[in-house]
Amino acid sequence: MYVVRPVETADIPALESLAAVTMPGVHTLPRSRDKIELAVERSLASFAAQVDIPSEESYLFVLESLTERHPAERRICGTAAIFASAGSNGTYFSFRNDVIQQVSRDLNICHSVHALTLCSELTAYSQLSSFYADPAVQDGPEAALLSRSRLLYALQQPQRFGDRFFVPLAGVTDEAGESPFWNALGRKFFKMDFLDAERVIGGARNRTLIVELMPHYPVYVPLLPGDAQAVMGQIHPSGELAFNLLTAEGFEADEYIDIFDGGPILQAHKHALRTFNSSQTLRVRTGASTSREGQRLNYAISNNGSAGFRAITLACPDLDGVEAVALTPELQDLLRVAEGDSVTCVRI
Amino acid sequence: MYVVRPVETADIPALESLAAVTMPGVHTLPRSRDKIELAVERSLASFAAQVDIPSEESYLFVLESLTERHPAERRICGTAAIFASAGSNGTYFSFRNDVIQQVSRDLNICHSVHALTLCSELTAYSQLSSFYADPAVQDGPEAALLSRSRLLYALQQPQRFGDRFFVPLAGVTDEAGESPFWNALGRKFFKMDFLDAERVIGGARNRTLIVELMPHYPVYVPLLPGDAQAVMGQIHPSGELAFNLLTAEGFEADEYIDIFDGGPILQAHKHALRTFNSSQTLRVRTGASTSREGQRLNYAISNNGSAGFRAITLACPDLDGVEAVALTPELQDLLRVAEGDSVTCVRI
Amino acid sequence: MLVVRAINERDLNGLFELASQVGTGMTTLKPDMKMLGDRLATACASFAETIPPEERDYMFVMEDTATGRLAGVCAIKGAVGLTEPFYNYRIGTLVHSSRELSVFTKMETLYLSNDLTGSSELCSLFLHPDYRTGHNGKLLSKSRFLFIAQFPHLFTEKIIAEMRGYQAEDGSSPFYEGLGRHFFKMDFHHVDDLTALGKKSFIAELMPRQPLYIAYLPQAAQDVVGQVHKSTAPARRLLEQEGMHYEGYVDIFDAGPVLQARVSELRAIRQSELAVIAPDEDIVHACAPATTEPTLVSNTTLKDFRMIVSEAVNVNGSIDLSSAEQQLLRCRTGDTVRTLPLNVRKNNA
Amino acid sequence: MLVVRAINERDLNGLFELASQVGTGMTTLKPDMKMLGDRLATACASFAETIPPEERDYMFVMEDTATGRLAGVCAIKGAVGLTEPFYNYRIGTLVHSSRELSVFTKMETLYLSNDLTGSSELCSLFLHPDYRTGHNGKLLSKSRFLFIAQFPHLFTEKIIAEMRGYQAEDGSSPFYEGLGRHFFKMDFHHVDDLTALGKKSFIAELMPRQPLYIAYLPQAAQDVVGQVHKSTAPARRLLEQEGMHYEGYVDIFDAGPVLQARVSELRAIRQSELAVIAPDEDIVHACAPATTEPTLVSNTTLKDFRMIVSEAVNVNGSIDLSSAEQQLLRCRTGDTVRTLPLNVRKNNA
Repeated sequence: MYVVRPVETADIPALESLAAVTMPGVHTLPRSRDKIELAVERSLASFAAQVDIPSEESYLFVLESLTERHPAERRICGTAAIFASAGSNGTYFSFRNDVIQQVSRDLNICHSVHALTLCSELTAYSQLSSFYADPAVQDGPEAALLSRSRLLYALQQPQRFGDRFFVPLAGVTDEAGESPFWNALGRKFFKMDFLDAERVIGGARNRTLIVELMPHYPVYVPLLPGDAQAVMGQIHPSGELAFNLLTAEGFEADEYIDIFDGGPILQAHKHALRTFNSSQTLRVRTGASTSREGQRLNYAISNNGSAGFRAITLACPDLDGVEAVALTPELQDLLRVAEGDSVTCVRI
Repeated sequence: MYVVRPVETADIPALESLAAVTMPGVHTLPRSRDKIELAVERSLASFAAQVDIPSEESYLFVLESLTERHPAERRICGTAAIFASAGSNGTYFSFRNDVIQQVSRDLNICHSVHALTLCSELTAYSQLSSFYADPAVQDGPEAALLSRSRLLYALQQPQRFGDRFFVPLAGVTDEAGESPFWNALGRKFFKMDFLDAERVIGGARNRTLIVELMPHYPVYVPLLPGDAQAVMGQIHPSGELAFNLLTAEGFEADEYIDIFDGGPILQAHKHALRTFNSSQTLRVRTGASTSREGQRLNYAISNNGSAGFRAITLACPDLDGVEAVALTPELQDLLRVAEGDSVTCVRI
Repeated sequence: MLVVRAINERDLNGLFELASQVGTGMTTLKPDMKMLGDRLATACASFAETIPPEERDYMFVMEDTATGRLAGVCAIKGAVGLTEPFYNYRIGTLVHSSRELSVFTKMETLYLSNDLTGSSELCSLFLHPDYRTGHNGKLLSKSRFLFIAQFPHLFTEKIIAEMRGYQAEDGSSPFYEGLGRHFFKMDFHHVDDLTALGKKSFIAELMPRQPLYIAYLPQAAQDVVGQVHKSTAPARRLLEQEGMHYEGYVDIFDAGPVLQARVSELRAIRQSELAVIAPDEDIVHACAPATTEPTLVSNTTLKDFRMIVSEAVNVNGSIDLSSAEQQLLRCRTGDTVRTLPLNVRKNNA
Repeated sequence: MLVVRAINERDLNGLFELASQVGTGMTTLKPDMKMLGDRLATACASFAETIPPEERDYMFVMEDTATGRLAGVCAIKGAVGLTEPFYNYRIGTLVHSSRELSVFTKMETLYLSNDLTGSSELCSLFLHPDYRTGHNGKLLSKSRFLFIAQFPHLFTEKIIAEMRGYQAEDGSSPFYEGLGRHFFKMDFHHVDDLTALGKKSFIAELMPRQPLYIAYLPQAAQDVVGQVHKSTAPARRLLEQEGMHYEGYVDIFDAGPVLQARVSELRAIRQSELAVIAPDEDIVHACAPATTEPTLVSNTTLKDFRMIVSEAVNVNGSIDLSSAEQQLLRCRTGDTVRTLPLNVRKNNA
């Protein structure tokens, strides 16, 4: 059994060991004890805050595995975060992938040219980040639950988030940490290696020095070397799971890419996300939904209460058209709900 | 009783009289007999065409009022159209409303500036147009039905349309046909009056001369005169009904405006539209849905068949969670469906 | 003897013969009787002043008076870009600097521009290979400056000359391969042919509108920005000696440089002088320098403007031209001529 | 008597007194002992050639030798924009033309540029009101050109001077009101003060990056593009006489023009000449013109460069300077000096 819940102080050691196994060069989790502590504190404060307008809040969720026989045996096997408002304290910069129509009536020529424009449009979007799932759960519904739980929380707490969401995914780098996209573009302005640039900028995309150094005019894609073009919008292999989960959720790639490594930035209006447009609010009834016969579907179920966000997966018959969902007392406990409470359900 | 259906040749005289009453200066319907005939022919051919990739098809729907007692007494009291692919044969030009973050660390200044960029992003979107509803039906659910029927058709025939839709609405002009937005911008490049420019360009937004004459660099909004800024994204009073219906549907304004008069261009991915994300497919059962007690809701109901698209409004109890919708034999006739057939229902 | 003179109606056949020798690479002088006839008519109307200054196209031919054969041609257009847009890339500088990172990056940038719209243009210079000796090339090229010095009011403040850009051995243009090809998707020579047909402005519809950092281009393209075709280098030097400079404008296809000058700063404007034709009296002779420099001498008549190179010298406003020279210039003793040392005087600084 | 000379360590107090007279509108000369001291140190290092040419800042003072009082100051910076970006608007032309509609629209466009990066700059010219008579203004302004003519290798190919832009009676800048204010949201004078503090480049972070059509601006702003402040008109004329031109670069705040020139085309480079100081012998006197023009005369020493206006004339490479003049220049008979007619010779064309 698995549950997704807000991170707690007690999770810090577990997060530290998780951080140790994540791939080098890919910015998913904070690495050092100090930074992990900071992230946890910030998350605790964010969940506790009264929020009217989304600002610098950052919410960190963990996926916890529970052994039914030994409830004390718990293990953190994934993380996922969401920032309330990207680029707060400034601007979130990205490249917009523009298409320019080139038309010549006389020559009867009409083709389109792609151009990358430095833009700040993603500023104040809510930003999903720090997704990591243990290899053991990557193929199961738990990974999807983990990714989606952030949106389930946003569905319940709309005042804490923007109407639009995005997720930058790490772009392609080679074994030496070189990024072909960076070498073709950022390096010309920054005059330094990709990893050095990421280090000096701390992975941020909201710094004044980006305005100072990055090109102000669109970059015509056909002028980029082939290897740089080839990695535009391509994900680092480590991001494949996240990419698949997010596109299934309704996120769209192609419109924006990262200004440093050219990795894809997935984005969507909340109305286009399945969590927002296909979830149901159902009443809880006590029962063993898993005992029935017939086809079973995977659902993500979250509580709606203020008693601490919890989300679980549930395999059960189609909930379409029903008014209540059957949950065992154990699951009700996990979700901190009781018979008659409402929960949010969405198919995985 | 009202039904929305594809236009037929027999409707041409009725369309001509409708065109005579629509407001001057607002491009909703073709005016002359010739152009009306052309539009009807094009629509007939479009509905009849086998379409794999959306192209130059244009579908025209009419709202017909039927008198229950005298079924022969029929009257066309509205029109609505949808083009399969905007700017086909070229590019659909619009101004994108960009927001540029201006940041100075030293002066501790951070504000945003709007800029209008000539763009071709709406090219190949499907374009809603030619919406007109008789004053008699403007306040009823029929106007909503008329507007939405295009999307219901698109829902059933996705191969005929793009994944994204937009609707340009006429911008603000004064009694003399002067457009403050045009006077501040287009006039400087075209050196002619707004109405003259619309006349020479035939209302199109896909002509080479737009590339030749319109500005290639973003127009910083603060530099426009106050009256031009004031009408940016503002609708001509005649477009208010359409605007309200479309925003209720899920269309969003603000991102694009018209390059000539600065009127709003509403757009959305189909996933964000209620017709796409909130409609239900239900079976028809024979019954008088209107006889029941309790709260009644307005629905738009369309057939799903190939026997000719038809859509009607229905006031009935909440259809959420039900599997069938009760329709009288008369309504079944109107929709060209029989008991057991499926229909598409969406709340108005 | 050779004289450079205003073209006239009787020169069409000679012009055609000359144009037939030009070969590729010169888009304004093709052996096309219709095109040449139209151009000749415009040129004649220009010298006759029957069309407005900005529409004029002053063509000059170099005639071998011994044979009547045309040995060369050159022209000055009153103004470019007033009927269809005249495009260039302008090279600008953008500095990207961050004190925080101590990074200071100076980048060259290409701006698509019509800045040179309305300038007067030197163009269509061609000297028949048989005559490429002695002062002939200089006489032909520099004759235009003497014309401008005599009639500065006919020209705009700015004068330009487009120079053919660098090409590789195989005739390809590294600049075009690095930039234009991505937007035109056709061969450089095809583009060049379209340009010859006067379609340059329409091709420009396809050029990227936004400023481009030169650093985005392949090194081979970067290297040739502002570089002339090998065969054009001598022509460039001649123009530069007369006060024209490369100021960062280049051709949008091959990045060949545009040379430009303020008319008021041309050597011909600063150094040419008027002189009266006078017999060589002792006093004049005595004050003349011991070694003489060849001098460009022209008459002062717009309609039948004529220039020669002479060994005679302008001494205190008098010049002793031989009767043969006077005949070439259609002048006689007592007439006023304009003189300019053919070669550039070195500054004494 | 007045001499313009390289500044030296003992001039700090005099410089401060002078700076106290300047008032607003001159951002590079404020009565701030620290700033002036730093600048003086740089200037002394410049004349001593102990810092690289691009970091140099050659300051000259005009000294009244009767009293030892400093009457004026001016300077040449070796290169601008190499430590922080140097911004201007460049005015370009874009043509929008449709044959189909027979519309041909020529639009002027402002491009934010750093094109002048690396140019040498004439700046900080100030003459005390008590001394604004006779040739003093000319001597002070033109002295810099004589310095450049003597040491051209110290300067880049391009030399510029920023001119204060037009202001309305109330001190407001119509250009700023029409453009900058929308992006800075503060008063022109506040912006000006920030500029004085060297923050110009950071303010430029807020300027719109994309090219702007001038036609978008209010008419009052359009009208003053490239126009100087009323009080700056005489300074502009002096520089233009020396061969500097407005080439379409203006200040990003007030649209004041930048004058520029190729060093090689400055009048001082073309017309200044060396001369040996020699007593006035008969033969020299005989060949001298009847009416004399005032002449700028300088010594040829970098470290203690000195200039005066003299009535003496350079005749065939000799000049007869009085012993007082020789003393002002720290020269003696037999030394070489550089001369330039103070006023511009009219062209004889």
